[in-house]
This record gives sequence, structure tokens and C-alpha cells, in this order.
Amino acid sequence: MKLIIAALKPFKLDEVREALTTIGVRGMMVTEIKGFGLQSGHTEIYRGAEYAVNFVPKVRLEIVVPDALADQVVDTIARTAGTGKIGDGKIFVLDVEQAVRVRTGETGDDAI
Amino acid sequence: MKLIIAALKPFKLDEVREALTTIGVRGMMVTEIKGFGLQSGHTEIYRGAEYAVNFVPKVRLEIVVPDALADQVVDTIARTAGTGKIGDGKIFVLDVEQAVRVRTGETGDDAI
Amino acid sequence: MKLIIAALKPFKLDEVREALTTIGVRGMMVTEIKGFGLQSGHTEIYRGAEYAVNFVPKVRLEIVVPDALADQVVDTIARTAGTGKIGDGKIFVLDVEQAVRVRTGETGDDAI
Amino acid sequence: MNKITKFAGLAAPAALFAGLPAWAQEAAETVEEIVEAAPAPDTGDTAWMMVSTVIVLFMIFPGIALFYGGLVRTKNMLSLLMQTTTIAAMMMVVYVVYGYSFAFGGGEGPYFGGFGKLFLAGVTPDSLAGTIPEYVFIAFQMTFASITPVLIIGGFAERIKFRAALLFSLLWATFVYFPVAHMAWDANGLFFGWEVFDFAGGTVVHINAGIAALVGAICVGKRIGYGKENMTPHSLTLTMVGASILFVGWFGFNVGSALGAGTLAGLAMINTFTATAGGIIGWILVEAVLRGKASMLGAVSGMIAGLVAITPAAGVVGPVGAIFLGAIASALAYWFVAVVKIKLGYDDSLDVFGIHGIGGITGAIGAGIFCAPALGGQGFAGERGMGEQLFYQVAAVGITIVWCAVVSFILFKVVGALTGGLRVTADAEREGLDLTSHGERAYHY
Amino acid sequence: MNKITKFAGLAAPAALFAGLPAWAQEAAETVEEIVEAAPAPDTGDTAWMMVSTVIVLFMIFPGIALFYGGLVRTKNMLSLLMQTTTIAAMMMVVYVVYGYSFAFGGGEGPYFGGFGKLFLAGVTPDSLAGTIPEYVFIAFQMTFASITPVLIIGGFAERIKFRAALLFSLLWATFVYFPVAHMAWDANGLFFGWEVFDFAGGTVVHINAGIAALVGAICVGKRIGYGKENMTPHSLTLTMVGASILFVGWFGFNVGSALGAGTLAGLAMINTFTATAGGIIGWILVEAVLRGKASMLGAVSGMIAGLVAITPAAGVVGPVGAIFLGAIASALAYWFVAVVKIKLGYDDSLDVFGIHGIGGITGAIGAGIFCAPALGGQGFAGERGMGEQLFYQVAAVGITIVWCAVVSFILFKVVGALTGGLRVTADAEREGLDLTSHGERAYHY
Amino acid sequence: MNKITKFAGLAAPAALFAGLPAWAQEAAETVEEIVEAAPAPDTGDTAWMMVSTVIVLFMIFPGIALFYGGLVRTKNMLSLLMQTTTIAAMMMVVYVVYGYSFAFGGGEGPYFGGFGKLFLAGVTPDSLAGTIPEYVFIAFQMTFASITPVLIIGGFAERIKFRAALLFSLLWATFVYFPVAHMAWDANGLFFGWEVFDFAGGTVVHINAGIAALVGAICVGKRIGYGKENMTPHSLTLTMVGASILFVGWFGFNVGSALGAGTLAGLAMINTFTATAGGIIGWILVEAVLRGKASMLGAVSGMIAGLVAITPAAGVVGPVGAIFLGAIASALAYWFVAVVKIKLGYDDSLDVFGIHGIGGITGAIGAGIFCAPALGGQGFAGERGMGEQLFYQVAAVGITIVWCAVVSFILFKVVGALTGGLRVTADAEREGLDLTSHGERAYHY
Ligand SMILES: Nc1ncnc2c1ncn2[C@@H]1O[C@H](COP(=O)(O)OP(=O)(O)O)[C@@H](O)[C@H]1O
Ligand SMILES: Nc1ncnc2c1ncn2[C@@H]1O[C@H](COP(=O)(O)OP(=O)(O)O)[C@@H](O)[C@H]1O
Ligand SMILES: Nc1ncnc2c1ncn2[C@@H]1O[C@H](COP(=O)(O)OP(=O)(O)O)[C@@H](O)[C@H]1O
Repeated sequence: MKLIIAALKPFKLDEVREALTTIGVRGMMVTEIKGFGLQSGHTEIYRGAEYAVNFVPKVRLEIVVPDALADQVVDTIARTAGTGKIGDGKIFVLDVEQAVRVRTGETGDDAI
Repeated sequence: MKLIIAALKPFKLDEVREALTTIGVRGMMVTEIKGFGLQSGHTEIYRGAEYAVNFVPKVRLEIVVPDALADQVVDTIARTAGTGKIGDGKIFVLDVEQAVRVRTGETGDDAI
Repeated sequence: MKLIIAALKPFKLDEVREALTTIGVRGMMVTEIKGFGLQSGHTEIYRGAEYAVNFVPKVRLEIVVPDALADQVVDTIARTAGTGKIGDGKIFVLDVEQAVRVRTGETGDDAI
Repeated sequence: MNKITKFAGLAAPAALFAGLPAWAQEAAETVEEIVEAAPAPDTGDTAWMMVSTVIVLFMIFPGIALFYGGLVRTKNMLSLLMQTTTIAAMMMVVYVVYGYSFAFGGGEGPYFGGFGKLFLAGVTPDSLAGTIPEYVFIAFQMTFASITPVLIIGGFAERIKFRAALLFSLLWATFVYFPVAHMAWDANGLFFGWEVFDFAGGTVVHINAGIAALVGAICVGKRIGYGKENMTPHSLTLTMVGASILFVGWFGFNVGSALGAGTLAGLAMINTFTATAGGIIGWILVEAVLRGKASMLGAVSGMIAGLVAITPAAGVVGPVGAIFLGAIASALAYWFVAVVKIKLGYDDSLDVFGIHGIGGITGAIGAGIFCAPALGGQGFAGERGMGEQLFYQVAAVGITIVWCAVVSFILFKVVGALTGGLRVTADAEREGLDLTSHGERAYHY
Repeated sequence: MNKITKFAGLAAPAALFAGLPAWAQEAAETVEEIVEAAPAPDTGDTAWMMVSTVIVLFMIFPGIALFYGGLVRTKNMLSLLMQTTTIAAMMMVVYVVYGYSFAFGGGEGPYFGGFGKLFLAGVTPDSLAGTIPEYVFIAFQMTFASITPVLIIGGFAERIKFRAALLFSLLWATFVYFPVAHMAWDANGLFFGWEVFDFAGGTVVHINAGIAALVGAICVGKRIGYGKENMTPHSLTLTMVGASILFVGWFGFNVGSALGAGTLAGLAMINTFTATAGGIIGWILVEAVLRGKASMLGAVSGMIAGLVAITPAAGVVGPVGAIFLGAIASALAYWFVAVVKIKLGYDDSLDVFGIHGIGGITGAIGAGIFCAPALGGQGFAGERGMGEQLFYQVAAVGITIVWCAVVSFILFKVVGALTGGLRVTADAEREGLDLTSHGERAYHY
Repeated sequence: MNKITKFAGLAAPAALFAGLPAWAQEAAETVEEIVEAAPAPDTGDTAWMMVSTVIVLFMIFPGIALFYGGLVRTKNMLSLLMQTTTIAAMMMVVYVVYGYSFAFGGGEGPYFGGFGKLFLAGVTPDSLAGTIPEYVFIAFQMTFASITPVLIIGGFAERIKFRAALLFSLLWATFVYFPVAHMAWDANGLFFGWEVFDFAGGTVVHINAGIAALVGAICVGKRIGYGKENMTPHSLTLTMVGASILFVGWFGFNVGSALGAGTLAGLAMINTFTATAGGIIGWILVEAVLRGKASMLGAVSGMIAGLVAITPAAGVVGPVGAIFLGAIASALAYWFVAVVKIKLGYDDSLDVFGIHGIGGITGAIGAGIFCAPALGGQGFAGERGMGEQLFYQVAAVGITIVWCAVVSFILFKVVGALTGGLRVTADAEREGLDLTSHGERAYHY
């Protein structure tokens, strides 16, 4: 199994989730994060004091899928999440050794 | 070492943490996340406009443990976090190459 | 490529980010988490009812870097984030199989 | 027979009060006090009117700001607060400069008060309006003029340019608000002459704001993602707080419109209570029946609908009739917001038309019905029956709607042309107006 | 000798005011005004009473809603706001329909005001109650009747069914609140006849609410996880805001109970200030000594305890005595909330009994002590000494406690039977009442 | 010629009112009422003064608490709320014990009111101050004395020890506030004798608080990370709510300082409106021009600057002049906060000096200018011209600054010595004062 981690623009979340559901992904974990990258942050001013905010709001998806599905998931995310502008995000793939479904105790591909 | 990632029902957090402490786990990272899976979300209505919310609040635990302890940790989580109802959550195991304790510079199993 | 995960004291974030930028890190993901470890939590009292809070606020950094840079990144974080007091945090290193930049479709080291 | 009929015989004495706002005379008369060129104000009336003024201000700062602000997404919170603050401040200056004059400047036409009191010319601390200092009357009216354009911004919240919102408000107040205020409340005004019941601003404030917001929602266009993305309110807690403050402050609005602390004030007070309670319960019942669950946002929406409905009617109906008036307005507003709006597909972000417009129309017409003594009301104007009273009520509503809709439409086009388009860019809308228009974020928890 | 003794001689003239609320007579008399069948209200008194009414409303919307809401967990926030809103609206309607009549309807029994003023029969805008329009008096009393059942819901917050809360409130108002209000404040009422000091509602509002909440907490049972999980307040900021609004609005409560803007009002005002300050400082000192840290929640808890304690006593003690009364009530409430409750193990979620019950009892009894001229007070009723006064104070407290406890217990059983159990399901309780009872969430940051 | 000149001839009759606060006499006189040893208070004046008192309380609870609290970081929120609550409560007790006496105790010196009214000796419910009960006057003044030390804490927020803040407030009130209040408002006071215009507390409240905060900011030292870390306000929403409540409550401050509901009150009311509007617009315009974006925090900062500026001037200028006064003060405050402060490098956390200090100085001096009849004002005192009036205005400002700065400095040193340093430890500062000083956290979402 593979763990796919993606940092994306928040407003793309629903679209990506739907696209993934279509290709058979049945679960994921979503976290709101602060992203740092090429996309520049913004400046906030409070009573004349300027603060550079270097972080940009992103959502981070974690999806565990059977090896066979991994490439397709990466492709789907890459296609759906893109706007062509800086800050579209990244996708990382890691190897997962084991998965367990708490409710049933199922393991491996059955668990996800 | 192994990194164990678990997505669980939030109200189980304290129980799981205690059970893990008992078997010798000395640290973890906890994140509040939105989970997507078989467990269905809910519907919210605001002035007649209905919104389907597909995400369910979950907590995500990350625990790095020596290889030897990994199975026991997975078991303990699986046992403690279960309610038998849909949405109990998943546990994933990944391999960790290195660990460092910032304070002391210790590495490997000593660091965790 | 390596994924470096670090749990650190929140007020160290800016310093660490700057140090990493200096050595060529161009991106990261930052999450606010609750840490559990040796550092003890605190007690809150509400109308005489005492609650022990076992979790301590931490920030969690995730940085994907080319293999070559990994050690330097770990070192830099370890050096910059330390205060010498309990709770300084941990750094974990995992292997990453693939990386994709959504905007361009670049993969591997080019993507990060 | 309602006391308003006494004005019929006021034509002559009214002349004695040349500069006095008509409404001041009405109230004074209504509460049966002897209106003379009294040298000192009545301290009790003045105390109440100052309180009324302050609590209508409270409806703006922070009442409506929170009611509206809680309903938008986090990223647009400050833009709502900021538009509220700036528009209200601007209107305060405008009111002193020409607003008071345009509405109550002594002009004898039915639509325009004239230039007689520009910069409050001729008003001194000793000038009285009825039994209260004229400065207090001006301040009271100023708060009405300040809140009305603020109500409108809810119609196109989360996407309008800041400077477009300001410019529109300025022009709208000039060409819609002041004329309608003159029509309704000045002794020489059109509706006033018709003896239309508009106790505290059903036409002037609520129908006016509702229509302008509807026109604005259409002219500005829908929010990106409207109907697809979840645009859930970022804090219903704040919305509830805002609604509560509106409830509280509305006693300044309604009871203050008695212009004194007499028996008419007492009537307006009890009616404002019961109509609001009716509004809350009305909405909740409909929701409970149709959806199986009563919601918090529903309860406060019903609250506002009830308050709006009793506004024109507070001094002419009875407390039991008011319950029904509030409940009916609330049910109609529900139907509009939850059914009609969704069918028609326009994006009135915060339902200004659905609640203020519909509530205001219901109240203005309902005032002509529930004032019937048979329904516990205080009676019709003069020798009128219900039919005749209703005719004038409907006429006033109709004129307000048409005037406001036409002028607002023109003004939106003009403002759009002057500001290079009413909307911010799509990117700015996505990122949120707080950062892109004001350089700040509302929360850093 | 306290001015209340003057009522002794009022038996005859009181007859003249058949329908007038007793309290209105008292206040009028107390401020030494000449009470005649005056044709017009006193504008100053009316202004103040309208303000009092509005600020007691503010205690509900959003005062108590925020004070309570801030103390619950995020997932139950809206349920608190919603119960507050709905119960208050319901009580406003009930008050007009039969509540006013049951309390002040002219009935001569000691427990019941009769059916004479159902639907406010016979009240017109010109009806006066003392020096103010009767409609204003009704509105003022209506706010008291609205807030009291709302106070109770804090006892079983975070687990009660919405419809159970509503039904209980309705029945409780009918069988507990209106009778006790009649006893305490109507000229024919039991406590009134005993010349019990209950200036602004120590028995009627606070002891009543505290007892009902305690009975409710026990009947409904503990929250899941109580004593194990952290049930930390989701926003102490909101709790502080709510408490502040209660402080501000309480001047309507206490000073408004003078029913006019005279010297008695001035006394009630200064006492309300100093007792509250005493309450704040009392709690903080206890905490600082016992725990080493003074907490914000402690400060506002002491604030409320002080306000509750001065409520029955505001017109009969002096400003320095009030400091001590507030501080003592606060310390007792602390002890109850932080020690006794935890020992006894019941789950009064928001400490309604601990603060309102204990504070109310302390205040009602303390009124009979600190009214002593030796303690700077205004004197006992009639020719009484402290012993006799205390006897009647304690008797009134005891009767209220027993009546309220017994009837509330029966009503909880009845309501439980009618609604299929008072509690929501365990799953719903875990998920939170906001989503499961109302289909909304409070925040989307 | 301003009406204050009438006091010139009051020397003799003033003797008749030995114990009466001078300001009460002024107002009574100013509104042209006949001041006799009236047996009963004027209900209208009393109603208004009770309202004023209550809304100044509202400025503290929760106005300033939220305005300040929203500006700090989450971890220090409760510390602000707690300091506000505790200091205000403490001042209420102190005011009754000796504060009223020190300010208005009848002493004939120019700096000190004496010991004549310790524990409010001699005051009964029937005592009058002008046309209102003395207890109401005391309560009104008590709220001023409560809010002023609270204003100061903004200067060293987020790092001071709780007990140091309390102790400093106590001493500062004793050695700075009460003396300056006596100087400005008592018939025997220094500034009062000079016929300085300080209508509602420009010197006493705002300059005083601003200077003390500046001295405090310097004595306590900068926050860790100041100038490097982002110390963004944790909730501008709360700041806006707080500012709004300040706006609303300020009518108690300013209009209440007329001590009655007459024509002077009307003037103070309209001026407070227009100056605030001017302040808002002033700041926004400067920001828009210099930065290209107008900010919400800017708008409310301008609001407060405008309110501060009109405070000393509310009864002596005209409504159009007030717009300019507000706008000028706002622009100066902007410049101070956004330019001067950053250059000088001290850390006045919430810009108490920048806004209250600068605004207060501008207003106190501006009062001497905009009172000119040529500028629409009500005239100078006596036969004075602008030069002479300005001389006294500047003298009063100067004396206040020097007195306050010197005494505050000494007190900070003393308090630092007594509490083992004014600051919490660096670790506690990092973790936040909420947890480390009070054992609570503000939010658990
Ligand atoms: N493929 C997956 N990858 C990552 N997380 C998952 C995946 N499937 C489920 N999850 C997480 O596990 C949670 C529970 O899964 P769900 O399918 O709802 O129920 P169950 O665990 O009972 O099968 C989800 O809310 C989600 O956070
Ligand atoms: N090396 C990295 N490791 C982890 N996350 C990264 C890395 N680089 C970028 N990211 C994440 O991807 C987001 C987008 O990256 P950015 O460089 O801004 O634009 P782009 O993806 O268009 O190159 C960042 O906000 C961050 O969350
Ligand atoms: N075994 C672990 N797995 C994952 N995260 C851990 C682990 N142990 C510690 N952490 C993280 O590191 C943080 C610091 O650890 P702690 O034991 O408190 O202090 P120290 O790093 O000084 O030994 C914790 O708050 C937690 O977030």
C-alpha cells in the first residue's frame, strides 16, 4: 500500500475528493495546514505595524491506497487540483507497511 | 522504528492515550482532522439552504516506536478505540529511518 | 527523497523556517498539533473543577528534501529548535518514493 | 378611531411650528401633551429620546455588524464590519451637512425638505422639536439614516468593492432615503399627508433597504461557488448576538418613534415585545413542521422578521394582534427565503430582501389591518374604514418600491461605471475581502 | 424604620387602586410622590422603566445566553442559545395570554392573581400603574417572567431534549413562577402581606430558578463523561461578555424595581454597584488564598453571586453593608460550587443552584440583617426588630424552596413521560445537541 | 460667551451648596433650571443620569475589556479581561470608602477633597446633587474612577504581573486620579477655578490614562519578541465589538456629564456623534492615501480617537466643528501610533498613549479653539478671547501631564519593589498569562 500526501489549495478540496471517489478511493484524512513554498504570503498591517505572513493556507490530504491504485490517484489529484498558478501544491508518495481497520480488525488492502 | 498513524473517533483519545502509556509509549503527536470514509457525514441547514457535510471530525495520532513495540501498539489502539460502529477508524504503519531528540541530540530508539 | 517530520515548540517556528531557507529548503507544511511526551502538561481549574491537560501545543513540520540534503536539514532543525529544556521536540526521517509538483507535473527532486 | 386623525385639524397650528419635524408634532399631540413654544425640554421625554438614539446606534455598532458578520465566511468578516462602520460614519457627516435638511428642512414639497437647514443652519442648543431639544431629534433621525444603507450591504456581501459600497450608499441616501423619509415623516410629506401608518420606518427603512439589496444582489451578481460550495455562516454565535442587540435596540427605533415617554411609547413597547415573540415562534413552528428541526438561525431570522413587521405598526395595533402580525411576517419571510429565493436563483447573500423587504411589506400592509379595533387595534385614521386605510398603505408601499427599485438600479450602474465594476476580482473574492481589501484578518487564534 | 412600613396604613387607599400592582404602589409611595389617579404618566419615571425593561431584555438577549453558552462545549453552544431564545419568546406570549393575569390579575387570594386580565383584558394605552403606563409595567414584568425559566436550563444543559426544555418551562412558569410572583409582589400576595423584603426577585427569580435547576440536574442525570472528561468551557470570553451584560442589565432588574426614577432608585443603584464589587472581590480572594491563583471564571461567578445577593436587598440596605452582603454570598457560592457540589456528585452543569440558589438565599436572609440601621441599612418593616424580620424572610425562602422543589419534581416526571424521556440519546449527546437537535453548527472558522 | 461664564457670578450662591459637587451646579445652572434645595429629584434628569451611569459601566463591562482583549494574543486574553474586572471592582469599593471623599468631599483646597465623606458619610437616599439623588451622582462618578485605571493596563498588556497591575491601580487612583478629578470637577478645584473646559474628562480620564500607560510601557519594558514576532490581534471582531460598546457607552460619559436631560445634553450628544464620525473618516482617509487600503482596526482606532477628542469639548463646540476636531485628533493619533511610536521604539502594547493621550491632548486644546463662535462653538468662558482660554487649557493639560508622569513613575518603581518586579518570568510570558497567572484558557473550540 501507498500513503499519498498532497498539499493543495483549499478551494480545490471538494473537487478533488469527488474525482477520487470516482476512481474508487474510499477514505482519506484532511488537515488544514500552513504551507510554505514559492507562493508568496501576504502582508498584514495593524495600526501601522506591518507583518509579513509567509504562510499560505493549504489543505493536506492523506490517502492510503493499494499499490495498484497509487499512480492513478496521483494523476487524478494532479489533474484536478491544478490551476496553473504558483502554489498549486505537491503530491508525495510513501510506502505503507500495514493497515488495520479498527472496527473489524481487517488488515492490508481489505482495511482501506 | 515505525511510525504508526491512526485516525480515530475524538472521544476515544484519552482512553487510547492511557492504554498506550501503559504499554510504554512515551510520546505522540495528535492532530484534529476531518475524516472521509464510509461513515456518512451530516446535513446542515441554514435558512433553508441544505449543505451536505461529507467530513467527520476525527483525531489523528502519530506515534513513533521501536520496531519491537509496533505490533503491540497497533493492537492496543485497535482494541481500545473500537466501538464496533462504522467510522471507528484506521491504523497505518510506516517505516522510519531515523529519529532525533532535539534537546539531547540522541538518535534512533533512544530518541523516542 | 526524504520526508522529515519534526515536532517543535511553536515559538521556534520562524527561526527554524529561516534557518532552513538559508540552506536551500524551498517548501514545507506546518500543522498545529497537540504533543504528548515527557514534558508535562498543565492544570486548568474551572469553578473548582480541576482538569489535567496532558497535551502541550507544538508545531509539526513536514519537509520533503532530496536525499542529499536530508542530514543537513535534520542538523539545522536540531540546532535551531533547541532550548535545552524538556519538550524541545523530535525529528523523524522517512523515505519518500515519489514527488509531484501539481502545477507543472514535474516529478522527483525537480518537484520540491 | 386612531389618534392620528387629530392631525387633520392640525393644518393650522402646524404652521406655528414651521421648522418642527412633523413627527415630533404628531407624537406630542398623540400623547396628549400641550405643545407650546415651551422654553425648556421635558426632561423625561428627552431622557427617553436620548436613550432611544443611543440604542439605535447600538443596533449599528455592533448590532447589524455582528448579525451580518456572523453569517459570512471568516475571510469576509472584517469587510462587513468595515463597511458598516464606514457607511454609518459617512452618513453621520452627511446628515449634518445636508441629510437633515433634505428630509426635514422645512421645504413644502411632498418629496423634498429643501436646503433650509444645510449644516444644521439655525439650530441651537435651545431649539426644541416638540418637547425635546432639536439636537436630540436630529441625532435620533441621524441614526435611522445611518443604519438603513448599512442594511443594504447584506444583499451583495462577500464580493463588492469597498469603494463601490461607499459610493452607492452615499448616492442612495441622497436620492432614495432622504426623499422617502420626507414623504413619510415630514408634515409636508406625501405619505404623511395621506395619513399612512408608518410608525417607525416600514417604508423608509425596511422596504427601502430590502428593495435596494435585491436590486444590488442582481446587479452585482452571484458569489463564486454560490449553490455549489458550502457557504456556511462562520459564527452563528455572533449572529445571535447581533440579532439580540437588534432586538434590544429596536426599542429605540419603535418606542423612540413616539418621540417621548408617554402612553404611546408604552403601547409601542408592548407591541414590539409581542410581535417579536410571534416572529420567533412563527419561524420555529414552520421549520419544526416542515423540516423536523427548529434551528437557531431560524429563530433569529424570525425575530428580525417580527421586528421589521411591527415597525410600521407599533403605535396602531394591540399586543395580541401584534403576535399574529409578527408570526405571519415570519412565516412569509421563511417561505421567501427558503423557497422563492432558491427558485429564482439570485444571490441575496444575507436575505435582506427576504427578511426586511418581505417583513416590511407585510408590516406596512398589516398595520392597515391589525389597527382595526375589532382586532384589538387603535383604530383607523380619521373616519376611514379598513379598505380606505389599506388603499393608502398599499399606495405608499408601492411608491416606495418603485422609487427605490428604479433609482437603485440606476445608481448601481453609475457606481459600477465609476469604480470600474462593482465586484472585486475572482482571486480577491476567493482569498477573501479582509485580506485583499483591508489588509487584515479577523482572527488569529 | 423602613419605608415599607408605610404600607401598613395603605390598606384603605390601596383599595382605590384595585387593579394596580402592589409593587407600583409601594414604589410610588416610597419615593414620596403623591399617587393620584393621574391622567398622564410621569415621563421621567416612564423613561427609566422603559430603559429598565429594555436592559432586562438585554440580560436575556444575549446576556444569559452568552454567559451560559460560553460555559458549554462548542458542540452544544447553539442549543443553549436556542433554548434561551425560544423559552423567552414563549414566555412573552404566555405572559400576555395569562401570565400577567395569574400574577397581577386582581385576584384577592394569597397565591393566585385570577383570570381578570387574561389577554390583558381591560388594559389600554392610557391605563397607568402608579406613575407609568400599565403597558410599560407589564413589559417590565414580562422580562422577569422570561428570564427566570431561562436561568433554569443551565442546570441540565448539554443533554436535555429541546421539546422537553420548552414544555417544562411552560408548565413551570404556570405552576411555580406566576404563583410565587403573586405571593411576593402583588398587594394580596402572601409574602407581600408579611412585609417580606424581596426588592427585585430573590425568591421569585433566583431561589426559584436555583431550586428548579437542582431538581432538574438530578432528574435528568449526569452528562456522559461527567467527572472524567474535560468539560472545559468553550469560550470564557463569551462567558465574560455575558456576565458583563448581566451586570449592566441587572440595573434594570434592581433599580427598575423601584418603579420610578426617584430616591429609592438611587439607593438601589449604588447598592447594586457595591454588592457586585464585593462579590467579585470575595470570590477572587477565596481563590487566591485557597488555590494561589485568581481566575477569570471565578471573578465573573462572584460577580453574579453578588448581583443575585443584592437583588432582594437592593432597596433596604446601605452601600457599605452591600459590599459585605455581596462578598459573603460569593464566598458561600464558591464553597458550594467548588466543594459541596463535587462531594454530592450531582451535575448542575452551569451551577445554577450553586450561584443563583445559594446567592438568592443568602441575599433574602441577608436583607433581613443588613437592613438594620446599625449596619447602615434603611431599617426593618414596621416596628419589627431583626428577629421578627428574619423570621418572615426565612419563612418566605422556605416556602419558595418547598413549593418550587415539589412542583418542579412533579413537572420533570410529567414532562419526561410526555416527551419519551428528558434526555437525548447517548449518541446525540456525544455528537452534540447543535447538530442533532438543530441541524447547525455554531462555528465554521 | 459660553455659559460657563455664569459661574463667575456663582461664587456666593455656590456657598449654599457646600457639599454639592461643583459640576452638578454647573450643569444645573447651564441648563437654566432653577436650582433650589428641591425636596425631590427631577425624574427625567435622574433617569438620564442612571442610564449614563449604566452605559459607562457597559464601557468597562465588557467594552474596554473586549476592545483591549481582541488586540492581544489568544494566550493573554483572559488576563486582560481579568485585570479589567478586578481593577474595576476594586475601584468601586475604593470609591465608596475614600475615593468620593478625596474628589468631592467638600475640602476647600485646590487639589484634595478631604476626608469629609469617607464611607459616604452623611449621604442618604434623600441627598440630592443638583436635580438628581447624590447616590446617582456618586455611582456616575464611580464609573469614571473605575474605567480610568483600566485604560492604563493596555500600555503594558501581555507581560505584567496580576498583583502588580492591581497594586499600581490602587495607588495611582489614590495619588493621581482623585486629585486630578478634584482639580477639574470640584467647585474648589484648580482647573475648575480657572474655568478650564473639561466637559467629560479629557484631562482626568484620557490624558491621565495615556501618560500613565506610556510611563508604564517604559518601566515594564518591551514584550519578548516585540518588533520581530507577529503580535497580531487575536480577534479584530472582538475589538470592533468593544469599540462599538465604547462608542455607545461614551454617550453616558459625555452626555451624562451634562448631569441632566436638558439642552446641554442635546448639544453634547450631537457633538459626540459628529466628532466620532470625523474620527473614523479621518483615520481611514489617511490610511487610504498613505497605504492604499483602509483597515478595520484603523476605523475603530479613529473612532476612539474621535471620542476621546470630543470628551473635553462636548459641551462647548458645535456639531460641524466637532467633525473637524475628531478628524484632526484621529490623524494625529495615526501619525503617533504608526510613525512616532515605531521610531521611539517603546512598546505601548495597545497604544493607550497614542490614542487616549494624543486624542485627549488634542481635544483639551481643541476645546479652547473650536468653542469659538466663529467656528460654530458656544463661546469662551467669561470675557475671554481664544488666547486666554487656550492658555488655561494648555496649563491644565501641562499640569496633568507632569503630575501624572512623575507620580506614575514613582509608583511603578514602588510597586516593582513590592511585588518582586513588575513582569512575569520569560517562560510565563511565552506560555501566556492566562494559564500562568489564572490557570485557565480563553477558548476550547
Ligand atoms: N484510505 C484511507 N486513507 C486514509 N485514511 C482513511 C482511509 N479510509 C478511511 N480513512 C480514515 O478512517 C476514518 C474512518 O473510516 P470509515 O471508512 O469511515 O470507517 P471504518 O474505519 O469503520 O471503515 C475516516 O474518517 C478517515 O479519516
Ligand atoms: N519541499 C516541500 N516539502 C513539503 N511540502 C512542500 C514542499 N514544497 C512545497 N510544499 C507544499 O506545497 C505548497 C505549494 O508549493 P509552492 O512552492 O508554493 O508552489 P508550487 O507547488 O506551485 O511549486 C506549499 O505551500 C507547501 O505546503
Ligand atoms: N514517540 C513519539 N512519537 C511521535 N512524537 C513524539 C514521540 N515522542 C515525543 N513526540 C513529540 O515530541 C514532543 C516533545 O517530546 P517530549 O518527550 O515532551 O520532550 P523531549 O523532546 O525533550 O524529549 C512531544 O510533545 C510530541 O509531540
